[in-house]
Amino acid sequence: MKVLIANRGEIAVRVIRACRELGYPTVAVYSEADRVALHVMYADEAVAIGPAPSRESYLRADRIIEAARKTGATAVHPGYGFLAENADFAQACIDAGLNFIGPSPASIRAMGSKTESRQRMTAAGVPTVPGLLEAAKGFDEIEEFARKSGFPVMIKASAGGGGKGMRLVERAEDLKSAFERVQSEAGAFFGDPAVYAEKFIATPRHIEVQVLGDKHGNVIHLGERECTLQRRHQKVVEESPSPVVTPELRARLGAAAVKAARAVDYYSAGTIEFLMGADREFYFLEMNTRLQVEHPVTEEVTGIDLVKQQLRIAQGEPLGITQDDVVIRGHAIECRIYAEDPFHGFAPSPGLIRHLIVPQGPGVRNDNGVYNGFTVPIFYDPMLSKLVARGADRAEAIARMKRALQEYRVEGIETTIPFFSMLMDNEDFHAARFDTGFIDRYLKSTDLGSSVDEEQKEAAIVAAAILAYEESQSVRLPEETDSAWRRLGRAEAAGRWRP
Amino acid sequence: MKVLIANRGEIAVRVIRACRELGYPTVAVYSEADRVALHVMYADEAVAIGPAPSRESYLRADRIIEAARKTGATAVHPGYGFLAENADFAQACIDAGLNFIGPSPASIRAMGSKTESRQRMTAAGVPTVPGLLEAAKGFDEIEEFARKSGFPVMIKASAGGGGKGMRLVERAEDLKSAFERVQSEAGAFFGDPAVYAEKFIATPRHIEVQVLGDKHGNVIHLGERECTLQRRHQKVVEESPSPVVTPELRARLGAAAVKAARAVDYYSAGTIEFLMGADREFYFLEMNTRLQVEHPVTEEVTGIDLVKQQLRIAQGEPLGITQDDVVIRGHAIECRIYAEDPFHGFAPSPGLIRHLIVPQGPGVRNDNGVYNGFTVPIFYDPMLSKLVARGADRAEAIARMKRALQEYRVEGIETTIPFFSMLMDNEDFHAARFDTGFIDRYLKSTDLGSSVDEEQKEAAIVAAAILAYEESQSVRLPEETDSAWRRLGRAEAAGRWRP
Amino acid sequence: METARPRRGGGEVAPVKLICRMGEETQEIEVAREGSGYRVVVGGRPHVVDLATANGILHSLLLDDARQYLFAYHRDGTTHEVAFADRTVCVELFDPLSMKRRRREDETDETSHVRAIMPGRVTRVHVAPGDAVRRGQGMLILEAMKMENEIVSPRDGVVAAVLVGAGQAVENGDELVSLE
Amino acid sequence: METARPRRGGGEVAPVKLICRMGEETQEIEVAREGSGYRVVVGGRPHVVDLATANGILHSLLLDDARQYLFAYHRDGTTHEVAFADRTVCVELFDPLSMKRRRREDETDETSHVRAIMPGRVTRVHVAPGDAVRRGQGMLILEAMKMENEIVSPRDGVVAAVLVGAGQAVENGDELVSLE
Repeated sequence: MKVLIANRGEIAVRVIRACRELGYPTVAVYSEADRVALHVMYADEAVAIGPAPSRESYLRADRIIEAARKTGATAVHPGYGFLAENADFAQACIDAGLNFIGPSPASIRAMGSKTESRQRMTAAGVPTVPGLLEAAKGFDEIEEFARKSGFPVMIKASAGGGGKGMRLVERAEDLKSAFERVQSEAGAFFGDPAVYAEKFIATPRHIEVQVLGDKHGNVIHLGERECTLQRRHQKVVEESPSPVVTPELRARLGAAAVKAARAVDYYSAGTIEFLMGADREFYFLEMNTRLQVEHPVTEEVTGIDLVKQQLRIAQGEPLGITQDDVVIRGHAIECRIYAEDPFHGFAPSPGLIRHLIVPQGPGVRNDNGVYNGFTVPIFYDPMLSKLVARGADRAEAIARMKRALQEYRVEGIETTIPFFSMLMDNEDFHAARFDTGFIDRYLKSTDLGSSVDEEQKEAAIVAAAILAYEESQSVRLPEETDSAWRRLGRAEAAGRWRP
Repeated sequence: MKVLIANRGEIAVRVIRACRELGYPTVAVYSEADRVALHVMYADEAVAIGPAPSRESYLRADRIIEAARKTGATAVHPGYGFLAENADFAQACIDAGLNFIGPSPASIRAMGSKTESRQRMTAAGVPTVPGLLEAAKGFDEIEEFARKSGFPVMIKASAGGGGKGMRLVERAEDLKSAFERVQSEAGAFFGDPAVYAEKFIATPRHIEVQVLGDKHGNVIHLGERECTLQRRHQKVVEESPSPVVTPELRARLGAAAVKAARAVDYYSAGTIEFLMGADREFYFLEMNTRLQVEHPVTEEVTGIDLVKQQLRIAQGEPLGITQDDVVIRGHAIECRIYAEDPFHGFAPSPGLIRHLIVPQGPGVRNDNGVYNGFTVPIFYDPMLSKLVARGADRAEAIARMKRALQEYRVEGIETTIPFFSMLMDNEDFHAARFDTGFIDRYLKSTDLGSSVDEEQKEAAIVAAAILAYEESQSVRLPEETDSAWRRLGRAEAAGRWRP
Repeated sequence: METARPRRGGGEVAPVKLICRMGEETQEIEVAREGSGYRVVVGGRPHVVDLATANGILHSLLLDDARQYLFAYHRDGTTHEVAFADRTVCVELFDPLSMKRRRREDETDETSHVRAIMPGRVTRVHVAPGDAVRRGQGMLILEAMKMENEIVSPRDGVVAAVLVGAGQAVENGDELVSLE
Repeated sequence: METARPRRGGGEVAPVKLICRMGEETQEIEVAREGSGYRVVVGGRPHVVDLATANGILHSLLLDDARQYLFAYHRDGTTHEVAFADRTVCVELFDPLSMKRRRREDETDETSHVRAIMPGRVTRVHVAPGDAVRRGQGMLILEAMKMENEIVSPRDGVVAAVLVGAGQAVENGDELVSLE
């Protein structure tokens, strides 16, 4: 198998690593902005597919399939984002004789529509949030549902996702205007004005279950991930297992997830997202028919490499693991490290990485997409890496994450590292007292910039004063000592042993 | 607890990481050659203890204890090497009111002498290699033992270790001269001319068992490590579990190791080294009364942080783990990455690290002692880092190690990375067919430099030709495109969000 | 490896005085080489200091013979950024003589010229020359990395000039709007 | 980010010819800019090539539109070291005109001057001027990083000069012994 990776950044690198470990050659595709991106430099072959904007490169199914043809690739891994959940792309790969490393186009389609997936889940006996099962034919239908179920309700675009095209309505008098706004947003963003309504679950947690299915009808689950911590509906910290899920609840969640996957004849890796109320009741939210950004936390606690499983499943191998083989050990946490400035409203901070030190040592995994000297382009998702810490328990995982964040240094651009450092010190986070609104409330109530202590301040003043002094003296800082090891250090040790 | 680390390099960094995760402040000590070594820059406090040579700095117990006193440190972690197995240093720490993070001076002393430790092990019922139990009073005694047990026999310095001060004798006529040579080496290297003789185990494996004991008499084992792969009696690759140890054999090895540790009232982390013959019979070799270089492979498969256990045990906490809690999962391999040139007889290659890319992604751990821009000094052990790969099984761990070695780039100095890359491809290594002489035979029979393939050669010629051409044209390489993201990339993104 | 040390052979150099401003607080500083390191007095508090450069980007400060700080350093005019592992501290340093003049310049310049704080593309412009704006009012939208970022006015005032148009690519530091 | 491309505005540049030596094998090479990359002919085999620099130290070579090679590059005189992930390939490149001359120089110099291949300290010297030595014979011991390294003669010959003494620290490249 020769695998073309139809993606960029850390996930493309992640897939290349798995392929290399299995001995499969890899083909990268790249836009003009990515000639020296890490995924290109780690691949065996690389093909240019267009200009920097995604719609002219990473979203061009035709050029990607042409690149596969040209290089003799026999399979395509879509990663996440871009074309990963595009059923037409999956079908086009299959039509071109390529093995699509993901589920069938039919599974993608079934789960791609919020209303269709809800209907199928309800039919399969998977709990869903009470709501309309189909797109509302008009405002009357929404109004009737709201009257029956009581407020608050959510109005959502049928084709929506990622926090866009949805609105919470707490009072009857706001219902009409919310309906109209979501309808117009749905038309504008997704090209489909259909909307529906759903009961709103207050202070919910976002819990998702990883499933794996093969092409022979075997489906298992790999436990849950806690993805409640979100900023503006985007996940920022994920962990596995969830601190609130008991073994009994895990078994129920897992059974529901397996049922959901079976209902759409699912194979490959997939994720069932559930909303969980304070009463620990859970409801099907949607299925992600691809690898998730946060898959590493599951890998760390189960010891199972999900990308390798995808590669094996795509080749028709039966799952080598039964449900009983899946044992959760320890705890893992992931922080998404972005090129954003947390002290200034998380403004994007692209640019040259002048210096990079990545955290190392025990219990630390960093799935990186960048390197020392790379220029983070402005065109794409500003994720630099996913930092994962593993521990014997949650407390050790948090302590390791904090230690790893302290070691992680990115000079030249701003990153979210200091934000996560502070979050790791938060009491409510330690106690796992949070819901999906936690981060946004935390950011409102906390002055991220205020916490410099007096000792650090004094050290900074001293450091700045000395460096300013040395510059003012116009004296190039001389060497500390004249010992041979130092002089030598600067000579490049290019000499060869010539006996 | 405030911990002074009486060491340098990766092990000092390793201990600092554990302390930081537990919230203990750290104090580094450093020689003049190490002012900007990584262990200094990761510590909360740092104290200079003397000139570059170890005997004037890292071996100066007095200065180290003075540094602890000056900074208010309450505990000392010795790492491995230097003063780690020096009972007098442990005693001096205790006398100075410092918590020595290791076993009691009595345990160190009991295991420090080969002959005393063999006697105590024999008395405790731990199997030992047939041999003299005490230092030979003269050559007659050696000769009598050799006649009884048959050749080959080993003659060893009582105070020896690390492959020094020992000699294999295969024929009776060589016995006298070997005895004399070892005796004189023992006097020169260890200041103690005492020698003894032992039966020689042909094609042996080196298997060691990790133990943990607390100050309340609890001792458990954490399974074995396979340390058979050695070059000139120095371990180069270690793994856990051993590919030849069955669960039944593990239980027997573990029980013997626990018995050995109990016999000297051992607490803290320690290692019992065994020699194992082709018949899988094993014999006590020696005990290392400290943390081992290769401790990470045990951590990776057990999920237990050995340094944190040491810190807890030193404070009198009872072991929080019972023998039943220790579960071996998956497989881990460690390669010791040295600044040595494998293509030129492993000649040391100190100097400036001009560029460093460390391997990342799933299943990879790198315990590093250096950073980008560090100058590896000539005075110490040339270890750059310990690269550890973990997998669901041995095959996956090997594949990951190979992948990680390919990612690992150290420019400016030569390293043993290419040697390990080739070893990971070796069939006998894959099949775990090796004994302690394997690496030395492998190096004799293999031309490490011969394996460049034709495609790589052609690519190298093309690359060199273009770079030579560009230089000859004296044209500074221009930018690829003029798009804003590139120009921008070079501008330092130092701007601040000022709303 | 470079590090600071006294100039060999030369006589003692008199301490250099600087003024440090952080937030509202202003302190006097004295710096002088001493032994193999420095003596720095901050607001009357004396410190014995050793400073060494690891690789030109990371530096290690040893304060008062023990406390160790790893930091990266970046200077932008009188602003010295000292980036520790988890926090970046901005220190303003001035030559005492030039301080008064500088302070006056800073104030006018900082708040009258609104600049791009990142590279990107202007997608919308909400103000025109002559418009009165209030502190915090959105003036234009700058898109970068799939996100829209609103650029707001730093103070109450009147727009003097709009220097960019919708669709235009801008670089970090480019002036976008000036206020009267 | 720098990468190579044709000079703008300029006319076509004639290909440059080089001689490549690897081991015993010698090949002719032609290099010319073509399109946004290069055309390189090695021993009659033509290649379409794109070469880009990642960060000044690592470079990415795209050979014949697909094969990708990540390498670091280091030049030492006519020796070009191309370091791939697992192998370093040394390529000798010459201007065809100067090749004969260079070859002769190399041979005498390389084998008559024995130099330190690492920094360290000379612990013992076994030869003196006038001694006959055989290829492979140990001449002195250089200690570095806790290891003793024997420096041996590169050929049969007679010692002309010993330039270091026991206890002396030497640096990489320092001449230790010269042969007649």
